Amino acid sequence: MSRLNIELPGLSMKNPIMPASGCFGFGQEYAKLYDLSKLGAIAIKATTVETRFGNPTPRVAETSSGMLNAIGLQNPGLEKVIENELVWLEKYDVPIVANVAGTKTEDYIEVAEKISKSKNVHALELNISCPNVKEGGITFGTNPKVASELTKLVKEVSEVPVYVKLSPNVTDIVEMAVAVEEAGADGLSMINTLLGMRIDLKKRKPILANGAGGLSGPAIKPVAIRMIHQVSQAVSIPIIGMGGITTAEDVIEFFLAGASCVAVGTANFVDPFVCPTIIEDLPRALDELGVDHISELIGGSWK
Amino acid sequence: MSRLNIELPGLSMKNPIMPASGCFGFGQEYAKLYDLSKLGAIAIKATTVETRFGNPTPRVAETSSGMLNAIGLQNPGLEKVIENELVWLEKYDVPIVANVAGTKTEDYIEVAEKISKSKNVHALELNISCPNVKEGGITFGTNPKVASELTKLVKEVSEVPVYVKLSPNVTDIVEMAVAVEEAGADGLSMINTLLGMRIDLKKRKPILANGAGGLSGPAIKPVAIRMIHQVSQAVSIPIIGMGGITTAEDVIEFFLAGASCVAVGTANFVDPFVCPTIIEDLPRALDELGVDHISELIGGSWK
Amino acid sequence: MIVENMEVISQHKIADSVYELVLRGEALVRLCNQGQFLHLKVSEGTDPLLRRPISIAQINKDKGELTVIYRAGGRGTNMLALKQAGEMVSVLGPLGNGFPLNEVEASNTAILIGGGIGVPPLYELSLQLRNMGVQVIHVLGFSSSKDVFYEEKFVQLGETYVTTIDGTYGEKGTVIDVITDKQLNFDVIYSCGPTPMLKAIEATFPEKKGFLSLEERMGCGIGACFACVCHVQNDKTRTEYKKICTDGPVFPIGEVEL
Amino acid sequence: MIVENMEVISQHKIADSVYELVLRGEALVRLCNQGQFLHLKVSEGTDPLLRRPISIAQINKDKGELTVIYRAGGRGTNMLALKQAGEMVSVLGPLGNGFPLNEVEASNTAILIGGGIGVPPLYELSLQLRNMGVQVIHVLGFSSSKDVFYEEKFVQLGETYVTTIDGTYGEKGTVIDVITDKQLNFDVIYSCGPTPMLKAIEATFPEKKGFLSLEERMGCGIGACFACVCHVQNDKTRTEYKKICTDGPVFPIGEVEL
Ligand SMILES: Cc1cc2nc3c(=O)[nH]c(=O)nc-3n(C[C@H](O)[C@H](O)[C@H](O)COP(=O)(O)OP(=O)(O)OC[C@H]3O[C@@H](n4cnc5c(N)ncnc54)[C@H](O)[C@@H]3O)c2cc1C
Ligand SMILES: Cc1cc2nc3c(=O)[nH]c(=O)nc-3n(C[C@H](O)[C@H](O)[C@H](O)COP(=O)(O)OP(=O)(O)OC[C@H]3O[C@@H](n4cnc5c(N)ncnc54)[C@H](O)[C@@H]3O)c2cc1C
Ligand SMILES: Cc1cc2nc3c(=O)[nH]c(=O)nc-3n(C[C@H](O)[C@H](O)[C@H](O)COP(=O)(O)O)c2cc1C
Ligand SMILES: Cc1cc2nc3c(=O)[nH]c(=O)nc-3n(C[C@H](O)[C@H](O)[C@H](O)COP(=O)(O)O)c2cc1C
Ligand code: FES
Ligand code: FES
Repeated sequence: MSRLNIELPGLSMKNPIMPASGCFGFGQEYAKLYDLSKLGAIAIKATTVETRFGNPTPRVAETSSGMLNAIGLQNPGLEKVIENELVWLEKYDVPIVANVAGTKTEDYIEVAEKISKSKNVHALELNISCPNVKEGGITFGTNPKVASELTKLVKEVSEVPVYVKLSPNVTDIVEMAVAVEEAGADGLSMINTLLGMRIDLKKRKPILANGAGGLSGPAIKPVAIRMIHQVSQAVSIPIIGMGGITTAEDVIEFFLAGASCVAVGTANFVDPFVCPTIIEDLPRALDELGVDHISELIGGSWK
Repeated sequence: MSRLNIELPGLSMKNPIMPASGCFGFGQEYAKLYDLSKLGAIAIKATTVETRFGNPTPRVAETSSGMLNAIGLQNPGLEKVIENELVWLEKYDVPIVANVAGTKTEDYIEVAEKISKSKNVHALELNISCPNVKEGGITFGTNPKVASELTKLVKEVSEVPVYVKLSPNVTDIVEMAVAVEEAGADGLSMINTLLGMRIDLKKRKPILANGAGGLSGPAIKPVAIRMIHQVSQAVSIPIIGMGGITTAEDVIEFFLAGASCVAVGTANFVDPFVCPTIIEDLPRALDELGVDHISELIGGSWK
Repeated sequence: MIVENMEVISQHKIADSVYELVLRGEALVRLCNQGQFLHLKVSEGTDPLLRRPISIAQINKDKGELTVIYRAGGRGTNMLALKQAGEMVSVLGPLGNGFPLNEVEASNTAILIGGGIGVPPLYELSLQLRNMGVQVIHVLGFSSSKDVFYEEKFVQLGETYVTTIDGTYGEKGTVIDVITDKQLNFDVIYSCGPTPMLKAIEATFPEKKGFLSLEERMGCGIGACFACVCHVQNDKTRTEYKKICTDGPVFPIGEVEL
Repeated sequence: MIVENMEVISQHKIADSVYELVLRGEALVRLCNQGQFLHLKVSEGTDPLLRRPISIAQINKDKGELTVIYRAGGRGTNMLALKQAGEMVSVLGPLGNGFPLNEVEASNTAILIGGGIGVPPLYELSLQLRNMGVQVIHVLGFSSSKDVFYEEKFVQLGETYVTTIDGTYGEKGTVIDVITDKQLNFDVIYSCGPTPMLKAIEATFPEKKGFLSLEERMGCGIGACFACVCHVQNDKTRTEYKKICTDGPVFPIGEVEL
């Protein structure tokens, strides 16, 4: 009897662990290392209508217990993602969460409509919070009205449930969450990266060619926990929690804060086997806390 | 000939290093370890009108490369700070930056007016951003209009220049900075702590008795650098930079981002000698970059 | 109080998850007293960031060595447990005020009550009291047989009772059970252990002179950050406080709220 | 590609800030080829967070040992330099595609051009080429005499020229200067070093067959994060790319934009 399975809108997960969008490509690299069917789900890399090369390099910089990235949504474009990547992923018994990105509202709608028709795409993750796209991506994520309208439009065209991925770079995360819930979001995904920068002392300019970038990794975990703790008490839709998860204990901390499943991002770069390792380790962590099923922990810090 | 001295409104500093408010008490403990006159300035602990015990314990929790605190503005109150702490500090040749806190506008005004009359207080740091006070402290720091009004009122009563300490927990830090600059602030101080939380897995509740707390230390440095980089290009008043500074190299990174001097907080807990150590180490770091005077570096990443 | 890089001389596991670590340095050892604590940095980098407060278990001024005993459980102490002889550890200390010796006379009997990982600081205290000619009784409480350590060492210094909650070793029950069951007589109490134990001691022996060593999560360890404050007993204003790191960790019974 | 905890067998400083580190393990060594790299975790905790990409300098499959040579400069490599024999290092590897051996024949002459800390991967390459009977010429460029390492080792394998920019050792000037001055003849180029050097090689010998090993800041090292991409030469669309970690780090001259 499983102690780890989780049922969420669109997502029937063997266990609550999925790799986070942008940290797992489309799975091909990790498939060489382990069986992707072990995962609870896979959040694939952000997909845009057109092929994108993304930002110039350097695109990553290290920070204390974290990293900055400014990949800039590099991806092969909607058509190739559907025809190559998603079809290739069909051989695994794992639901796919398609991360939808764009610069204009119409982009989001086009990607959402088409990608949600793919057989193995069980949910969309609406990326309104990517800090690395200049033309407007960021305003979707910081303005509740704009976010709410986009959510509504995407919900109209999507054939699968829609999770909205929130940006932590806001004064009032609860306001954002409530706005997209009211607009019909089936779930939330949080948090995306914090906006940060590092400067090269010798060159006297930012290390990232793009200037600023998104801060991820263990450094941001306390911000993620705080936001999920706040938001989960204010909404009734489930939350995919993320931000710095590295261990089974981290997963439990996110559940207690109010997450119903989690995504693991940066940790995949440090240890490419981290997702299966956490999945295998979770029963031990549950035993230590005397918990039968992980779902008992959801919101446990405030319930 | 000094390579480190910095002249700012109210502050004539031998070097650009001051301990950050709340991380150095009123100096008594560190005075046992080294001569406080070595410091560029000292930002003393937040002072409120009345004596405060602060929050229940636990008040600190560790995070990856950072820490959370919810001290809750414990301090002996305005009168005792002026009569005991500030008088005691007079024996050192070092300008004091008085950190002013409160819950209501009148509190701020009373503290600002009286404390700014103390002989060795050369500047105020208006703490509108402390995340650990419930009654309203936080709204001062997240609403540009409210912050701007408070700044105006405090400027009217203060006998010394006023630096406004900004909260990073906002969508648009530039908007806040510009608002207080327009209201007459002589300088900015940034960043205060990010709002975060950690949860005790066994007890199933936040580690901090207060629930959430302020995240400080190296983990937040990239956020501080990014915000100072943005704000310094938008305002013409100087910035006291802080957030995770531990080494002379960190100081230089803050200068390149746009700070004109810096404050060192959490690092004092890890190494109580960190301020004099950084001061002694700065000339070596300047040599390695071929820089004569540290002021040449201000804003160097965008100038 | 100074910061010194001290060398690991030895590290041994002496009970379940409990390690005895011997450190050698130049200057710091000479400043240390019974009941004071050290603030240890367990790694080079910024993770874990904060130092870990650990009591001094034994001071050897001649050799320039300090012994500490700690339970490896969290991130920091687990990393400390990996240190091998020859590696260096940054130590800030000595911190706080230790157990006072001037409150007891050669003719007195002192009872040293330790609970679990609160036992270590009592060892150097016992050595000092014995040096002064004070009679010492040790009551050491543990959860279970696997947790017991240093019994023989304490036996060499005086009467020693070991208790375990589950009865798998020594007497079954709490330290208080043993003291009342055996009707132990003493003039002064010294104790270190979990707060419930300290509260029970205070409640059971309200008239006795005694000193309790407290714990709290710490930032600086030197009195600057106000992380470790506690209320003072019978303070109507609720604004008085003591800092455990500098006013303590040892307080007279009845002084602060437990 | 696997993750293995490898034991530090030895660590020596062999030039200014340059260290030679020998690691031993079970399985990883057997998978390695010349020109591939490893992703090393230099500490237990989350700081520094990311692994460090370091080329394989020598592979000893019999002993199960790998040698890497690196310059300690930043946080991570400085911490790596503190590792002593007996300590463990987590290694992810082998990564990338190494220098191809099937592009050269026994009768050929290969020139191996290394710049600074780009020299190490050429050592295993040279060993392999020699095994195949290929004639090898080494041109090793450094900044100054204090930076020179492994000259004798290369001398044992073939004709070796050392150059320093400041002329304090060997020939004065760049590697290109030496190659043109001495009118060296060769069939194929293998090179690793700073980008300006690689560009100069590409510009100076446009008609030669050759292979260049590139560097870029990396996240995952396994092709998943898209941190390390570069443009492809003559790509009008500007959307084609190669990942240095998996498509490289070695590319044929002319394939990618430097
Ligand atoms: C004055 C004093 C003396 C002590 N002496 C000893 C001793 O001799 N032997 C021993 O085993 N333990 C002792 N402790 C407790 C010891 O400090 C903690 O067990 C240790 O800090 C936990 O660190 P960690 O890395 O295992 O846990 P983590 O969970 O990684 O710790 C996270 C943070 O919480 C703090 N923390 C967690 N638990 C405690 C605690 N119980 N008390 C204080 N801070 C805590 C840590 O210091 C760190 O800042 C003492 C504590 C104090 C205050
Ligand atoms: C495929 C490959 C092979 C390499 N082989 C070697 C080798 O054999 N010997 C050697 O000395 N160096 C080699 N390097 C360079 C080496 O990776 C960097 O010098 C090292 O990562 C710097 O780390 P640090 O801790 O000193 O610096 P930090 O400043 O602490 O590094 C911060 C971050 O930036 C990255 N970074 C900094 N400089 C570089 C760089 N030049 N290249 C890539 N990433 C960098 C680090 O990996 C880290 O993520 C190689 C790089 C690559 C990509
Ligand atoms: C290199 C990198 C690329 C990312 N790309 C995306 C992306 O394409 N879409 C998205 O919604 N989030 C993206 N993210 C954010 C992550 O999905 C995740 O929200 C964030 O990194 C926090 O989790 P972590 O700390 O576990 O990495 C990316 C993060 C990183 C580090
Ligand atoms: C324990 C603690 C107490 C603090 N108290 C105050 C305070 O009283 N007033 C204030 O303006 N900032 C306070 N701060 C914030 C610091 O001054 C500083 O802005 C922040 O910690 C970031 O710097 P750091 O990362 O170097 O610590 C406090 C920080 C800490 C860690
Ligand atoms: S730990 Fe900072 S005051 Fe006690
Ligand atoms: S380093 Fe991640 S794709 Fe190359």
